[in-house]
Amino acid sequence: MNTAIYGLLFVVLAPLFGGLLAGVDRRVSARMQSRIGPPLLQPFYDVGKLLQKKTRQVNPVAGPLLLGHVIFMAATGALLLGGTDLIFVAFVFALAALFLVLAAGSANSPYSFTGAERELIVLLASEPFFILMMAGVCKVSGVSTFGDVLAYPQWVAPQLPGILIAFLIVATIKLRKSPFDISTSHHPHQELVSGLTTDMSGRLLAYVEVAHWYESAILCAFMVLLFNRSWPIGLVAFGVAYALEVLVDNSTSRAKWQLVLRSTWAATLVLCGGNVLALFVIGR
Amino acid sequence: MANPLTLPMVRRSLRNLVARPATRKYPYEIRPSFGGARGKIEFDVTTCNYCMLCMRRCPAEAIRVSREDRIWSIEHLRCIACNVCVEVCSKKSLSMSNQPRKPQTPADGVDGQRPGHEEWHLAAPDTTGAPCPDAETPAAKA
Amino acid sequence: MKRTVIPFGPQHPVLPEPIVLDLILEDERVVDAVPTIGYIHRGLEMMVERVEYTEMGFVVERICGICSFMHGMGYCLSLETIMNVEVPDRAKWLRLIWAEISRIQSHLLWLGLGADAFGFENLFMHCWRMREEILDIFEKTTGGRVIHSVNRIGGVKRDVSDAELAAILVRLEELGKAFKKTASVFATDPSIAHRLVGVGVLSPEDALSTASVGPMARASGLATDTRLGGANLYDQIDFQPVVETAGDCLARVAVRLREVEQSIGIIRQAIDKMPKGEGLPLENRPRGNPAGEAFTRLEQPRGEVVYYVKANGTKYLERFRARTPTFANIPAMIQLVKGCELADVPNIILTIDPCISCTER
Amino acid sequence: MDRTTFLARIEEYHMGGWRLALINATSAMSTEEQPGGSFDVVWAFVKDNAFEYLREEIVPGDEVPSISASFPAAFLYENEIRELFGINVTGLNVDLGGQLYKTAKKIPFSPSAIRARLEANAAAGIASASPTPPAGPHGAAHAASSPAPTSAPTAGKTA
Repeated sequence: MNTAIYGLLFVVLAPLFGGLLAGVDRRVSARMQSRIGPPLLQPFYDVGKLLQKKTRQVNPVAGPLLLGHVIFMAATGALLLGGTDLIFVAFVFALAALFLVLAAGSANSPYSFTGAERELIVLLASEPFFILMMAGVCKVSGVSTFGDVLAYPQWVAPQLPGILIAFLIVATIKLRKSPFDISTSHHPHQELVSGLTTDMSGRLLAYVEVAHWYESAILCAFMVLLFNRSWPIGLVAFGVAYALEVLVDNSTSRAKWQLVLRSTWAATLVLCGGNVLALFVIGR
Repeated sequence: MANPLTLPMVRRSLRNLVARPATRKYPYEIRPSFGGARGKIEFDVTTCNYCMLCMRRCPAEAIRVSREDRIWSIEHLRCIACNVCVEVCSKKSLSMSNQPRKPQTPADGVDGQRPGHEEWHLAAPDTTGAPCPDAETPAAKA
Repeated sequence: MKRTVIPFGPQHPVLPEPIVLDLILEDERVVDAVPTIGYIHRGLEMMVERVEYTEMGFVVERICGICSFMHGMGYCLSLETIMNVEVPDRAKWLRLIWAEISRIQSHLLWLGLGADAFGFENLFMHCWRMREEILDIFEKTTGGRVIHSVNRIGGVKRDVSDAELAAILVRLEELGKAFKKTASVFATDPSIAHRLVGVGVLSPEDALSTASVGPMARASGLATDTRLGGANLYDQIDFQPVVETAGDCLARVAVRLREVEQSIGIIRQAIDKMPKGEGLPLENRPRGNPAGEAFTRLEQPRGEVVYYVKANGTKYLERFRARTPTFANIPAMIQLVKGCELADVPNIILTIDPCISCTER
Repeated sequence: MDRTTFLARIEEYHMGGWRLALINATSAMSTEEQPGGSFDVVWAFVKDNAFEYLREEIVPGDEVPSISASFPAAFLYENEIRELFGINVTGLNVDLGGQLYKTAKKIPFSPSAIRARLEANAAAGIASASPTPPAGPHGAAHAASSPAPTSAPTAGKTA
């Protein structure tokens, strides 16, 4: 009962959190490039403007698919906070991302299609990590829901150092930051125009944007999960991780997809796999 | 050679974070023009003798002069501010201001005039050359 | 294997100018590239029929916004050759200085665009911020930021005082110091190396057979630099062409990085050697109409440009032709794009420093 | 034009390590000998700082051999003179089929097209070059001043 309210709260508050985070991100990025940057609330203005614009759909399927993308992103967070099994949450998270790939693939444009292919690659690169992360958390705490992990009396994070480091690498993909922003780009000059969002406009692009806000909030919740005993510490840890992402985003060029796939899989396999394996070996 | 662990831009990014940004808050903060900048052609109708030299030499065909109708006009959107008309004008009626034109939208055109179009008439031979009240002149704008 | 055709252009953010390359892909590998240019062919060469030779220079300047000074200068040099005009010394030196400032400006602009193409937004901002300072120098000395209109047949229109020149040199040297730091990012950043090293390698033989010019040829080990001919006072300047041998995208970046510093050095020598004083003659205005023909070659930031002017004794030229460096580098670009990966296409196209407006006069 | 000697001279440049710098055409108005006008075509080469060129007078309809066998990069110039001047270049390595420039008017620089434009300008009272330029040493009669293809290339120029 209580947990359902948390889920509902997430659906309402996560976009505010994600949008504000995007606003801070844009200010900080601008300052790193010695620019002033847009107002803090610019992401909200942008989405507001997008919603007012006329929407052109290349393929009528794209609309429902993108709506599905937003709904499943929101659902991922709601289920997580609502007390569903963590492994199940990781699968819903992947499903939500898959809707975006399908929507982009449905547009009959080469840029969009190649972007969708690349998104599929980064999805392949990042999904094993989330499953391993959930497995690691469940293994350490012995429980399998968000609320139970938070109620677990010991810190989870110290036993998952490999997963913490891998989190930083995979978050670069999920937050669409350079060097791993191969499927879309927050910065428009790239080989795929805007990758998988090339053929989305108006309302549809607003959906993608809002879904991304949910995505940031979910990643934040995952961080809180790792720092289970105190959510303020989890928030601070997420803030530090995000700041690092922004710094790396402004200090590297975009990598090619082979490097993305290789480095994320290597990180997942060595750091996460090693971490989880060690838990089983040392554990009992 | 590139060491995979050094990211030289990290230090720059961090330093920029505390340094003053290089951008200016245009349009609230406008940098004054440099003295010799070529901004916009100014026309003094009182001294013009309609010799048409500026029209003949204008490479962009932006200036139109009609001796019969006593009209001197310029399309600012065609003008390339090359300064040739100013150089050839024997009466010194033309000058180059270092202030660029203000941005205009189609709504800024006055009385059916296109934006960027300026026209001066000498209504009757005896008048000393007040700008035509209909025309969009610098005076009318101000 | 399934083939995808990606229409690269006519509107593509990497290249905000219309050129189409139909890239035929197998997965992410380009197997063929079919070029179509001509979306914005402006027929500037045709304008000689309507614009008198005295004003044609302003049209020529507009071939390209980046090399605008050198285009105007090349046109005036051609007419000066035909009309046998001796340009005053100070005007020649001023032209040389402005030409080298243009080179710095063009390379900074290009380095920024290059950084943007491989997704390094921060570096792009740094390069363009430095370029703004160069544009300020242009606005102060010529009156225009991009289109300068200071060249006239027989000389230049404006003088730059000796004090101003000294101030410009100080500013350029400060800029040079800041630039060194940015240049070291290009040279040492591993993520840049990941995108550029070994990508789009042009062998010296291919550079010759595709008739490449400028930094493109110099990055492949050919020491071609039109300035070495010594015309336009370059015989009085001590400099060596910047040559790299790797022939890949990073070599082409390195050539331009080093040329920025070289240009600052050339400007320093020029300010040192030019005749000083106020009120020196700047313009020898020719009389009458030109008759004859001239080929003029200049080293623009992007490479060698060739102008052909034919005059027939009237106010209107019979033929004006500019063979711009991008036009000469297109065959090399097409050759390099074949066989590379899709992610490399923007880098390869950008490292030739393409100017489509130059190509489509 | 003498095709064999021309290609032999081109091949000499190729073997000598020259770089193709320019292929340029100029339309000449009609004269008494050439009522359809003619083209003055220049093939220019650069080596180190030397600049040399070959020059031919082409009559509309003449067949001009492509030099792309020796200089592969010539295809751009050859497609250009074909599209803008209507010169009949044959044997190109890359034939862009009239798709290089998307000009509104086909063959805008043919002598007849230039003449038509100038006459239209004159009729509309727009100042422009006269359709009949004064004959003189550098006037319309450059046929006489062009060196024969078999002669040594015109002296090199450095600009």
